[in-house]
Amino acid sequence: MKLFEFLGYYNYWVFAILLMIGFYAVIAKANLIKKLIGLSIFQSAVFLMYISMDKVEGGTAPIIKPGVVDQLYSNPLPQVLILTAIVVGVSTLALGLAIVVRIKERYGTIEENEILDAD
Amino acid sequence: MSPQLAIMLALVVPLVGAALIAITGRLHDNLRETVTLITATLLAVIVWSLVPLILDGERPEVTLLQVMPGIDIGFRVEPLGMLFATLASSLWIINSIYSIGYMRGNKEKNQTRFYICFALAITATMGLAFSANLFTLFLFYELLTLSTYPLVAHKGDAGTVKSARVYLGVLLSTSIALLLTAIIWTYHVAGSGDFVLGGILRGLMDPASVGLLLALFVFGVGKAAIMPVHRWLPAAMVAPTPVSALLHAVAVVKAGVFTITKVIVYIFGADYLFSLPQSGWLVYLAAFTIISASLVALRQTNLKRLLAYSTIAQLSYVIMAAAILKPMAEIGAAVHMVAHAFGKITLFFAAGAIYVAAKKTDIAQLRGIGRRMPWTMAAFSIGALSMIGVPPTAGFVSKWYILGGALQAGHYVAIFTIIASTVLNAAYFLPIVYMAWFEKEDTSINTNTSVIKEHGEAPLLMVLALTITAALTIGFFFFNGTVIELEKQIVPRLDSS
Amino acid sequence: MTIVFAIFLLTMLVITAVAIVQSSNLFVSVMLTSIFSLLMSTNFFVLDAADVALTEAAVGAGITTVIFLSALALTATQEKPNRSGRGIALIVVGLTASLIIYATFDKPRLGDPDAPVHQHVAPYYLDNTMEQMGFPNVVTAVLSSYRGYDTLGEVFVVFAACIGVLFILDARTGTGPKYVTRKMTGLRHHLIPQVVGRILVPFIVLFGLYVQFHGEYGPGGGFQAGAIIATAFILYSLLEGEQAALRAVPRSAQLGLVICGALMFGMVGVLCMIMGGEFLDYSVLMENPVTARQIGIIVIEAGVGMAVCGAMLSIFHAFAARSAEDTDEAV
Amino acid sequence: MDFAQHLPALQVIVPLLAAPLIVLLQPRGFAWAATTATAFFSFAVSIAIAVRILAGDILRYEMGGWFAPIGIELRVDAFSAIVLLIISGAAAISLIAARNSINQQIEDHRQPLFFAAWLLAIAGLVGMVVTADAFNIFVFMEISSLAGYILIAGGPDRRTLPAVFKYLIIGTIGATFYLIGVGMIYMMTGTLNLEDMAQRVVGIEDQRPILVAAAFVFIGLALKAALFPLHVWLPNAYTHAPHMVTVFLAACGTKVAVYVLLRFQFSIFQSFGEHLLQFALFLMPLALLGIIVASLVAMFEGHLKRMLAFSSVAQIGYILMGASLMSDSGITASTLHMFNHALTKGALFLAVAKFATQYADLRIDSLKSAARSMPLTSFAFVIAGLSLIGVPGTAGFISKWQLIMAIMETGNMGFIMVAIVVISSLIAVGYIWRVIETLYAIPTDDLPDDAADVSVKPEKIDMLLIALIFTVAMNIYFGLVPGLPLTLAELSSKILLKVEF
Repeated sequence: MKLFEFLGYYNYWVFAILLMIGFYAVIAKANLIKKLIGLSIFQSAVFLMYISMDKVEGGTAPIIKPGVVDQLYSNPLPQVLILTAIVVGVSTLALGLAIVVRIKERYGTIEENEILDAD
Repeated sequence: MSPQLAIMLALVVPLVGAALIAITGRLHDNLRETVTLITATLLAVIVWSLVPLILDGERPEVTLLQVMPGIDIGFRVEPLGMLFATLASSLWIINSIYSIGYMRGNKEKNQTRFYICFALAITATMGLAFSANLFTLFLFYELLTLSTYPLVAHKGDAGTVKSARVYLGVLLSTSIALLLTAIIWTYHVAGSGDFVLGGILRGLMDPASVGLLLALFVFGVGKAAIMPVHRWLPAAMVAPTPVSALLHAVAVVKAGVFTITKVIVYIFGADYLFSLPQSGWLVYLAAFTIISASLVALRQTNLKRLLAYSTIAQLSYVIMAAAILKPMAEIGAAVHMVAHAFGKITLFFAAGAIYVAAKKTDIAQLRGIGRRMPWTMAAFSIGALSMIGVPPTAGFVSKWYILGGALQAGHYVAIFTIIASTVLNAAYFLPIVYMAWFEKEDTSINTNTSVIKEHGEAPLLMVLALTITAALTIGFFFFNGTVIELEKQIVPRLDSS
Repeated sequence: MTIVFAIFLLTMLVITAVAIVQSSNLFVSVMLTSIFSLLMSTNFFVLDAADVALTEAAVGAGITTVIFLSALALTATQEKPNRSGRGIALIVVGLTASLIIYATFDKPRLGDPDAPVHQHVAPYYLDNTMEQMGFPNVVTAVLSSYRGYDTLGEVFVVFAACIGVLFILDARTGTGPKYVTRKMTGLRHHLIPQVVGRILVPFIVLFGLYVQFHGEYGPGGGFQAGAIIATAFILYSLLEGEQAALRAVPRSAQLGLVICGALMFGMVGVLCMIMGGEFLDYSVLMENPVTARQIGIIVIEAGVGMAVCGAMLSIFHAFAARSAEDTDEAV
Repeated sequence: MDFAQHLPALQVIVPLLAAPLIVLLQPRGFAWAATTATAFFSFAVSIAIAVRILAGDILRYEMGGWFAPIGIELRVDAFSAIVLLIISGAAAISLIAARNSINQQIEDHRQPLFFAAWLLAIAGLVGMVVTADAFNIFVFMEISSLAGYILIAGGPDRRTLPAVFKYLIIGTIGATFYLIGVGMIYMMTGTLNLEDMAQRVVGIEDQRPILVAAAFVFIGLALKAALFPLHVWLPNAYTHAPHMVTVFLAACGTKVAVYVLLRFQFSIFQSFGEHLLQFALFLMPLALLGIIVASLVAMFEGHLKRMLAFSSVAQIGYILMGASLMSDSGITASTLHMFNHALTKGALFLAVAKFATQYADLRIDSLKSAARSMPLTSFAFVIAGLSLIGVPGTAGFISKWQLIMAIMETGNMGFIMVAIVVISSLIAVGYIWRVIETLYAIPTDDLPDDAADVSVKPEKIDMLLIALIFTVAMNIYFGLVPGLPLTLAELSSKILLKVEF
């Protein structure tokens, strides 16, 4: 079972690493689309964190099997939350991309520093 | 008329007056000015009707509304406020008469705005005089600052706006930064800011903090123009002369010294302060202001600026008197407010009259002017004598009381200051009087056209106004019993000691 | 075995993420993002979150990628090199990282059935869903009933995004709506995708409908179904061109779908209020609370599906129509 | 089940459901009217709620008929009620005034979408306030954020777009941070209901995740609330947004984030060890620094809207400084200032919007002598400006009074804070007076007097002007009779500090 414990930590580390990669891209990249890509990695990392905590050792997806007793199920609540969060994420992304498209039209560039220079 | 109603009317009448002025201003000038005069007279009648009650020892109160728990907008008439309100409302009539002459004679623009703001300033003054607690006082204090700003900036050109900025900047900054802090501190310590005879802070603070609080009050009340927060007063000389009169005699600076006196008498309690050495510095500061302002005045070449510095010195008289903390001195402080008001308004009226008639502003231009404008210069001379404190003028009465108080306290610095400043006053006023009456008119300095050279007296209304104030200055020497009686009430506890 | 697979997946996720950020070709980045989503989806599946996996696959790998690509077509495909701002980024990221690592130590371990998450609220759902709802998928039960209000909010987030994109992309110095779509041939000249795609489209729609109406019993529900059906239509418009796609589902119909979906959800809630219950308390709709809840859930799930599908289509077409104009102008 | 019990739900769902209806029924002019009507209905609901709260109730509503913590609970107490009043009041006033200004800035065919977004913004903001569920706050935060981006993106200038983009990125980061924080608390407590969380957080032995969660929630919300130094998105967003949107957002946008922040810090983390003290020690310097720095920047800012935007950042500092005192009076001052500042800033931005109807360029210099053509607007600006400075008789004074009172209770250390409040008030005098002088300046000589008089168009009396005057009057009314907000603020502080009463 040691491997399972390792997976637990690993899951959490990957969450942290992904979060940092995404966050880094958002801050450091000047390209607006790249920023949004970073943002979506950033959000995905959080999804991973939530889903990691719903796991129950020896459990299955939370779809009740009638007649089966003593079956462990994973926690449905984080899943529900993340379903919502995923849709929220794509909505934000779409809006962000729409703005980027307009920026390209008005400024002719999607690089942050060039936009700043233009004004 | 119940006293409560009278108090409310004293606030409402000038306010309604302002509204009526705004309406009639569009219709006709004469109508507008009639409204001003009627309002002023009505107000004076209302305020005077309260005097007998106060003399009988009554203290009518009105609470308008409770803003926050423990914090009311309320009014309570007591002798100091009564005196101030009576003074301001009475002088408003005279000042209005004078204003009409001045504004017309000078063909000023925006006269309606001028009269509206004037009425608002008087409203604020009434509220300030009758305020029952620090909160109400502060409310009207700021209203007074704001309503006089358009008056100071009346001319509207770049230089005037700049000076008006100094005026507003100093007054608003000091009040928000220091006075408000002091007030909130008082509320915090005492749980209220009500004006109670004998003070509300006794035993609630350690002596060092009392000294600090006093400093916050003194410097926070920028209107009292104690050094170093006096800069606004010379700056405000850009205003039309009736406004200067309002600032120096009727309302603004009087509001300053009134506030400080009221705080000393009703918040700290004079005898409590006297028992604390930490409050002694105030006399020295006031003395310093008196002497240095007088010295600065000595070097002025512009008549109005000279008068401004003279005011600074005279205000510190009041503060010094209040800070001596002895009964006679407290009475002297109150009396000096009146005496100085009469004297200074006369001087300003005269200066304004000279400006309107001859367009002269410098002292050096005044040679021989007494022959052309005998009434004006006679009044000027009376005012000047009152400033020096020569009997039979009002100035003598107050100086008498202040000196008495200083002797009572054995305060030698104060005594010396009074003597020295009397000499200095004489040194800057008497030469002007001498020049005006006894020297020949100097045509070389007056480079203006001959039209102006051939001037006589100022418009009749202005001469009328300044004659009245000059008469009051002398009259006060003989008939000051009521005022003394009134103000004795603010020091009953000390009176026996 | 699963655990090894999970560890492998997680490692791949990190590698992909690094590659995404490193690549200066935006097209490559976007394609890698799609792969990233698929990996993530698989990982969710390993962690017993079937519903989320399905959603991530449909939304993350599918719709997101398409929208990204349409935006790329309108902007740029190459990132310009820029090195400024790295220092600050590293500091901020470092601080955040240390904060998270600090929290690691006291965390409950993975899969611990005694962890607080599995104690308080969650067991209630697992124990009562069958009895109160009459169907086995607890995720659907929580989504549409226990926390139906969240889902309502989510539908309106989608709605907001939809009107936002329409609003922002419609803003060409105002001479009325620009619903003009020029010739766009799609992939008509390419035979194989054409044939394969045409066969696929109806099946995708069918699958979407299955996911929609089977949500109570297996993984799935309105979100997934909406996203999947939207994918089918997007595929159709890629194959047949914008015009044909818009003939099939006009813009007004897309927007109408969103509005009807959102309103349907909301009106069910209001109906519950009128019938004397609380907002979204479906049990008052009929005599038998269990049946009533099932009916309510079916209706609101349909609303969710319509709203998501319509919104995704609207958003896609808002981008796609613009690229059609732009290419025309360029020519 | 009577109507009154549905109040908390109605507060949210009416604007929420009205939004798609407006997109559905598109005829011109209808969008504005319907939106305004909805906003006024919302306002009426808030007032009804406030009345119930003042009567001593706490309104609870179980969404979907599921009891907390199984379902989502709505819970309205005094603290929520005052924020609800701010939001719906700001919405009602800005919308009723908005028509001409929006017609000027947004093309006709886009207006239904725009107004739908406005309704979603209202629904999102009130949704965050009424709910008692941590995740539900996130959902409604996203609704309000997305709607907010849309509203701001309606600005005509191209600089709007980078500003919105920046706001979108920072807003999303903030929301995600919040989500991480909530996730960690959920992980440790197993619940999402705020009250339930507060109870369960007490017994936890492993404190680190909770502390980290507190940090994440704090940073996330501070980003949304534009707490210095996380305010970078705010000035540009406010400057380039359509004028009426600025009115609305300046009055209530950031305050809701502050609301959630205080809720979390006090309700959930309060019972948690030394946390509150750490929070205060961390927050106070930031608040003080924000007050001073943002005020100074405002002082040297040449664009009227940007200047006011920076002043908003400083005011957020005031609000949070009050809270960081952690005392009853401190939180009272803080809550009261939220209300009063909404009134003041709303009035100021309304005046700006009115100026914008005649002046295309809103740099301060180009507003020279505006008082000639727009005397009422200029005068309203003066009064609102005085309220911002904190002159007695205005709403701003009351909150400043309460704040300084609260600081004085802390003893000697307080003098530094008093000094900072005072200094920033003086700076406010500086920047407000600069505008007032410009407004009332005499026209320069290069324009002959007659020409100036010919070009002056009389000030048009429209809904915008009436709304402006009304708001200014409210500034004075609540400066003299602050009973309503004060009572609510006092109740709020007792609720946050969990004082029995």
